[in-house]
Amino acid sequence: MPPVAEQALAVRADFPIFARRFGERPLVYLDSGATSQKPQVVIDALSAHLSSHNANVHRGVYPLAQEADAAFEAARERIAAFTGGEARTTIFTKNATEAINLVARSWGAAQLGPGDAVLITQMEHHANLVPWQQVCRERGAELRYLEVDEHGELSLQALDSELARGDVRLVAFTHVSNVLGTINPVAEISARARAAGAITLIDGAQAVPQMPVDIARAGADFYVWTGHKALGPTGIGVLHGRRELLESMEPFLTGGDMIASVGLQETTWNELPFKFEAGTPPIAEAVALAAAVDYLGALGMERVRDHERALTEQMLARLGEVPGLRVVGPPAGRERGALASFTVEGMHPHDVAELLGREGVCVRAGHHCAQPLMRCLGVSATARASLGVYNDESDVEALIGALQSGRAVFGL
Amino acid sequence: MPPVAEQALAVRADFPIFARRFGERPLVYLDSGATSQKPQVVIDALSAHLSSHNANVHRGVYPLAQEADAAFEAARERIAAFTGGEARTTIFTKNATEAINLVARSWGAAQLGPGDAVLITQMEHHANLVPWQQVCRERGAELRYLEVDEHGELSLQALDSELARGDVRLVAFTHVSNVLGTINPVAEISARARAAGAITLIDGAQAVPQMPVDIARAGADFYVWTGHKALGPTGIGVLHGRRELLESMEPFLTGGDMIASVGLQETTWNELPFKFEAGTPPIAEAVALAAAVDYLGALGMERVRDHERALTEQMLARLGEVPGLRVVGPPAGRERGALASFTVEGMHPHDVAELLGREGVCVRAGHHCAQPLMRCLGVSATARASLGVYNDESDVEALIGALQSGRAVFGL
Amino acid sequence: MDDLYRDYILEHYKRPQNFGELDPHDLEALEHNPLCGDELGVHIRVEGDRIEDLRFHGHGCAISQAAASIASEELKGMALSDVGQLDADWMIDLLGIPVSATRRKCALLNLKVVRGAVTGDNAWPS
Amino acid sequence: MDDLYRDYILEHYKRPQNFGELDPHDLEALEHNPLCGDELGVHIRVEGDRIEDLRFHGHGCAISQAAASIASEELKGMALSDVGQLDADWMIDLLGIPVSATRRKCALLNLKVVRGAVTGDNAWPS
Ligand SMILES: Cc1ncc(COP(=O)(O)O)c(C=O)c1O
Ligand SMILES: Cc1ncc(COP(=O)(O)O)c(C=O)c1O
Repeated sequence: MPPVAEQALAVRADFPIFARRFGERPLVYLDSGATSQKPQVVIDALSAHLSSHNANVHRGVYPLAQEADAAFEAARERIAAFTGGEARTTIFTKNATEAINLVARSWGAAQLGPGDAVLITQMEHHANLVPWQQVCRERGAELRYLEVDEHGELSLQALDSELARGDVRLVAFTHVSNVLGTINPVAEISARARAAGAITLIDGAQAVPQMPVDIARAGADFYVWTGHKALGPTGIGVLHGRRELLESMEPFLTGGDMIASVGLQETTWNELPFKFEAGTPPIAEAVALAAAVDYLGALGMERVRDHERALTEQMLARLGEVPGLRVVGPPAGRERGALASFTVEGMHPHDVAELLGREGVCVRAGHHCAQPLMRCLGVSATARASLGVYNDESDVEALIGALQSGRAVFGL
Repeated sequence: MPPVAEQALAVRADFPIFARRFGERPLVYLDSGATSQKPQVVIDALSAHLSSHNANVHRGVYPLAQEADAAFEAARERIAAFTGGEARTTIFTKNATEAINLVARSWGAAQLGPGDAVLITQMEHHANLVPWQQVCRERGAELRYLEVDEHGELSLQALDSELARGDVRLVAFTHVSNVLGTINPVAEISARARAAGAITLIDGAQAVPQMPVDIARAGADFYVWTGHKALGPTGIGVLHGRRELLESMEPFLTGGDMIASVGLQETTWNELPFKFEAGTPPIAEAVALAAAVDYLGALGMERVRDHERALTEQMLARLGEVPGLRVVGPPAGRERGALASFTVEGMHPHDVAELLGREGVCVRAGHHCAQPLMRCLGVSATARASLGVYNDESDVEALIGALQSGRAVFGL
Repeated sequence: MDDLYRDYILEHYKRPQNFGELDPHDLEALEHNPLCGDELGVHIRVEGDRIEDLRFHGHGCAISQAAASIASEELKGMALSDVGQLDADWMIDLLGIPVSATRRKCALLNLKVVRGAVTGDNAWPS
Repeated sequence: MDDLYRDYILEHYKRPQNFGELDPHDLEALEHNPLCGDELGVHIRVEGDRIEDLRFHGHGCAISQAAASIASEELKGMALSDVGQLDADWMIDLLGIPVSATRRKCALLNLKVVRGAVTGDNAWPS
């Protein structure tokens, strides 16, 4: 592994927020798992679109509308290609959460019934949990959970026994856990699910920003991610779906743009991807997200992964030196995403985050939208430091320093 | 009426897009009904937020997250106040279409059944039509249409007879028609519906950008609008709901942020407005939309309405001089929104829009997402010129000039 | 002279060839242009494995009407198996004008309808 | 000295007063802090129209635990009708530290729970 972590992979000056000072202190941003910071090129793409190419899409004949159309559909191509997808089966939603709701409602509500089961994992974000709870309850289907072991990992054997029960119609699981950092063996899980006749949905919200993702290789029928965690703006999420499935599904949201023909009592649907995009889409957001994936692509996702892997190891090693600090998730040495969730004995995670925040060190505290997982871990909250392409060694050192002074405030 | 139309109400230089040239020609933007152009202050608010205050909202303890939280919730206050609403009952969606789907699914799917009717009008945009079609079909309820008369207006008498049938549970109607320009008597319609025990949803997508709107005075139980038509960015819509109704409704999208507590099989919901905002909301978009309503508020919505009324009259008068041109909707002299939809004999609306577009004049052609209305009007498409705060007399003259030369191309 | 609205285009638009209904007919199809809701239908009479006669009906812009009119003459007498091979370039070339991305749907609507009637494939050209 | 984490706050956090269960009890309530999932419950024993005794249970940050601990002494002996009148300022003043908007929910969680147990109003303070 190259010793890349001393320096950030991206030029930090590309990200205007790092010009901020909090008091005298620079920004030590360790909350990319919640949302990423944005490079200037992304902000510029957004501004430039709104300043110079703004019109509504899909119906305009005049040149400005054609520019907007071309920009929007070119953005879709670039965004689709970033994870090896096709434009036609790449649907824009408002965030990852809406993408999962779309599948739960459009596929799930039509396909699930009594005797059927949906299998998710104990490490799911609420976004990939509550929609399945809802649809299973409504349809009389069963929602079952694949356990997380003491290393914060899933067991393929447990998966096999669940699948062997013969009732699993869909397996929904996260690519990278936003709490544990676990990187799930997505291709293996998908392949086993498929062999058992179940379809799969992968929540790639954490994965897409930090590692090369190829949706074909991941083998999922549905793969979702979200713009704002991948250097893009808020207001846009992405759903990749297998074409036959998308073709066979009824639309989720209905209204303008997603129709072929509307009668008083009946409507026919537009072709993909428009069938699933009701109303004015996130036009400027798509253009900006395309700039974000171009930026990531130029860094090279293999290099991003190498960088974050190295920096994460460094962070885990240094955190291990802090007395009373316990990291959850895969132990050192195992493949792991770019974050560390931890507890500090004698300090509540909120207080940890508060004290770190005063030193400009931004970490998240709480249940990280994964309450069932927290209960498995036997904690109500953790603090979480998560990394992005702009982080380097100095951020890890600032984290450790702030943790030490925080402990001192608490007399620890 | 003050002779304000000679000049645009807003300083055109506030809108960077008007620096564009198409060939030698300036931009004559007459498509605000599809989406508005954005003032620099809105673009700047978006950039500034992403450049300097970006963090995820609702859970962050560190100062940057508190800034993002404060900015987002302050934006909600300002946006709510713009139409006389309260922050707690003002829900952000991705667009007006999602807001209507939310009500159709969350209220409609729970409340409607056989023997119930939903009453909409023949002038609805597909956004306020297809969701009702879907939910009525699924629930075995009836979808009925209030007719549009030869002036492009609704009849309150016809409304009364519909309501007298005693089965109408909800009346959904547009505030201002995006095709006819008709301004509906929303307070009267709401009052009659309420007296008959029906709830109301008003589609304010066209109204909010062009006239003072007070949701209490409009009397609606639900009032929806969309950011991108009101000088704001794409990716954000607004739903105002009556508190008791929103409290009693189940959430629509589920996931993070909208929960109080998540168990393996059961979940309890967060308080309003968060119960209806699943996942990361349109944070930067809300901040930008707040800047947009501040900008409109500074112009003064009464003055906006006066300006657009005057300019519309001027446009109607000049269009009346073009041979073979027929305007649909309320005849001159009647109260009317800031647009004119028309056909030109011997030229298809697409060709009209194409030829106008070459002269830098941007109008929309097609069914304007209102196919049932088009059938009533006996046309398959119209061309539509719609106005915004940046338009003035010169735009109307450019439209007329381009229409004349377009007719010449067609040998008319 | 106008690039798009050439004289022959306008001529075909104003006086289209082979417009109307054809009864009886052997094949038919109807499509909407989702851009604008315009509708175009075709009736085809088959003799052996060839299009013996055809008529278009519906309404649309100058581009879509001219395309239907111009193509109609070429289509008459064509082998059904050849119709399935016709592609967008064939139609655009035949039309002989530069067509923008937005108006492409207008230009291809008639071929979409004819292909649909002959091959049953409604997905073309996407 | 730290503004927020004053000595007495940390003292209350580390050795909270009136924490635990109270059985039997007359009133009880349990609330989550939606910010983090922390849980705080209360058991109240009533004598006449007054709180005779109470105990908090659950877990939370220094602010929420110290607030519960500090308030518990004030609440004992208070008339039930007065509890319904207690407002956010009362609690914040009692706590005696500057509370940011984000941490306000932590500071007010115990009062929310107690009000809920006594008045049945779960909506406070929103
Ligand atoms: C009257 C009306 N309602 C609803 C909409 C839908 O708005 P959006 O596309 O932002 O959801 C529009 C805009 O096209 C409209 O004109
Ligand atoms: C694993 C995971 N899934 C889903 C989401 C939801 O993303 P969004 O809030 O953009 O819908 C998140 C982000 O919080 C996440 O970390």
